[in-house]
Amino acid sequence: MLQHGVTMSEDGLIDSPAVTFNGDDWEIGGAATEDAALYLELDGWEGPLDLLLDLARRQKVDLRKISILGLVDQYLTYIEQAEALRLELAADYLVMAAWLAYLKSALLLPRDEQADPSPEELALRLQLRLQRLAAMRDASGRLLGRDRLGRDTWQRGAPEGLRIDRKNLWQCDWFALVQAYGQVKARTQPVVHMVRDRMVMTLDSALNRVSAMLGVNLDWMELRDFLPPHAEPKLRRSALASSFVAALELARLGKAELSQEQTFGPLMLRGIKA
Amino acid sequence: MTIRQAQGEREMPDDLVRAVEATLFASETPMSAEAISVHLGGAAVKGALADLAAHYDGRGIELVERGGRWHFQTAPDLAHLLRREREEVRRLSRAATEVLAIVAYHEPVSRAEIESIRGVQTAKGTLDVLMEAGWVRITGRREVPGRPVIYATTPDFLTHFGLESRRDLPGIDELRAAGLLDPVEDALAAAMDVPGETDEPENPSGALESEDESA
Amino acid sequence: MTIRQAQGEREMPDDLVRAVEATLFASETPMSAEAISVHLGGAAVKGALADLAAHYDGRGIELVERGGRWHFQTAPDLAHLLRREREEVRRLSRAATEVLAIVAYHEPVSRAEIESIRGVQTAKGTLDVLMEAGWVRITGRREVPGRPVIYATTPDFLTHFGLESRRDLPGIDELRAAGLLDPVEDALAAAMDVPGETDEPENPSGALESEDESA
Repeated sequence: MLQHGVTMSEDGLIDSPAVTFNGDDWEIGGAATEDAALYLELDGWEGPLDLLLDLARRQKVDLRKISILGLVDQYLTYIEQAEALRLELAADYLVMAAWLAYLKSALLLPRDEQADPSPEELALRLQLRLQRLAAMRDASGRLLGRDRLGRDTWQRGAPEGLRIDRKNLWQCDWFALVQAYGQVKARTQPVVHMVRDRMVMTLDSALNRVSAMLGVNLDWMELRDFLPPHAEPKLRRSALASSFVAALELARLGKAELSQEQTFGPLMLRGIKA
Repeated sequence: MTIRQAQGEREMPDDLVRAVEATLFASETPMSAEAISVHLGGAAVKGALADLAAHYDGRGIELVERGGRWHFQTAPDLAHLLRREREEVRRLSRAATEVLAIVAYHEPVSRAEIESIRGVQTAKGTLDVLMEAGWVRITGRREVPGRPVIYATTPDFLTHFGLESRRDLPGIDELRAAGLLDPVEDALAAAMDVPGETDEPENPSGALESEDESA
Repeated sequence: MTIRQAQGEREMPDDLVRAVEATLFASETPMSAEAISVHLGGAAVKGALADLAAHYDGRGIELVERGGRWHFQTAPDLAHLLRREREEVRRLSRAATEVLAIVAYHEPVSRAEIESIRGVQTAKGTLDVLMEAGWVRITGRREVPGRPVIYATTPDFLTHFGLESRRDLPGIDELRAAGLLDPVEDALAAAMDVPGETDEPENPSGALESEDESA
């Protein structure tokens, strides 16, 4: 019954990661790797170790003095009964049964020097695991038996609760206030639009200047020569525009002639004797 | 019913008092003496309630009767512990400062009037902030169609800004003398040595209203 | 039946004690001394907590510390009076109870370690139930191949089960002394008096490796 094809820890207990089953001669309820299959409880036991622990406790001796052989027999008997009743056994119960059968035979046979680990060590390992499971089972019982909040003790039924409200402490000073008002007023004053210091030559002054210069010189002159010679560029642009308009005006009045030989070429201007 | 006597000098409550104490503590609602009694299997609880009320008198918790029903509550003088306020210092935004200034100079003033003076729409939240700060309050309604709410400053406003009265606010002439009435564009241009272009305030049509500053 | 002490002899709590009492009384959750201190503007509260715990000892309400956090609760011996309508505790399956105990006594512990103790696979849902209850949380990963997640209990676990700290876990000292919290491999090595082979925890193929080690 020994199954070497089965991956399992040396004490036959299922370790994580999940045991994989190669043997297909075992009837397993559902897929072997499903938790559900491993959870199939056998009359309320959670897995073979749990069943073993229960059987061990029926021996009513300290787990440290448990008879492993006796335990193995009880377990195997139990499994046989279950099979006789055609109960569908979860795979891990069968794995355990196989392993225990092996352990039993090893323990009964004359000591084989080669066996490593020895059957005694395997038995001890099983015993240690049972002790640990038993310890946790007892501990969980004692834990659940404590005075539990909501079952044995209660917190206040209707606590007022503590709340921390954030409160803003606004800051602003006198200067910021006054300055803000000044800016509002300044921004929204009905705008008397003062054009400050704009470098311009008015049409009137250009008319005066151009007609005065035409009176002195009767030769063709380029319009640019009528501009103030040392003016800033901004003023020059303004003067050029004003002088051009002045030249057109003087030509309209018959006081000047205009000549331009090519597009964008120099605009020539000459006075006409009245 | 066993009476636990004092270990040492402490007054030790008897089991009934303890039971009443625990029952009221755990209850989600105030309980009448009758209800407590029923809960405790018919015991007479009035004496225990009186004992407990006396015991808790002066502690951080007290046992009170309201309309015939008893409950524990935090002592009223410690109620401030239940709702603590954490203060955070925050600077007033530029918009809020402007609105505050307008209220101060023109009060009482409606929101529409504030907006026309600022030349910018004023978010409701801005006035809320000023009211939260305790500097502005609603003083009534203007008797015009729509009866708009009108705002004014509070005594806290004067205190915070160190003013005896609103008359202490500098007048328009003083503002001008201080250069505070120079158009922002000019001030900016002067500062940056860039002629001309600056960002106009959002509302180009706002400039008109400032004439009616009759306040 | 009533013990009415003379008013003059009553111990009267000072303001700090009253404030701590009121704060814990009003709080919806257990509070650490630090949290109480912060709430009360930085006062040193340890002394007040000790005073209060002593004052309430033996009353129907008690002040307890659980995992460093304090709360008031009804005295456990009054459970039978209060239980009636209020069973608020969720029922744990046997598997969940066992897993919880293993986490509590062995923490931090991986799922594989839990399973090796129980000898069965642990359904994912079992740990989820414990985490949803707020009693177990993931604390990190073990720095071994696969970096498995490791689990530990929470302060709420201590609060729920009435434990001041994990040291109060029932029987933990005895279990530790008996080596029952040590891995099987360690115990095996100790029992067989074979030093040095304790480094391979739960290795399914351990028998093979021990041969290799001689190489």
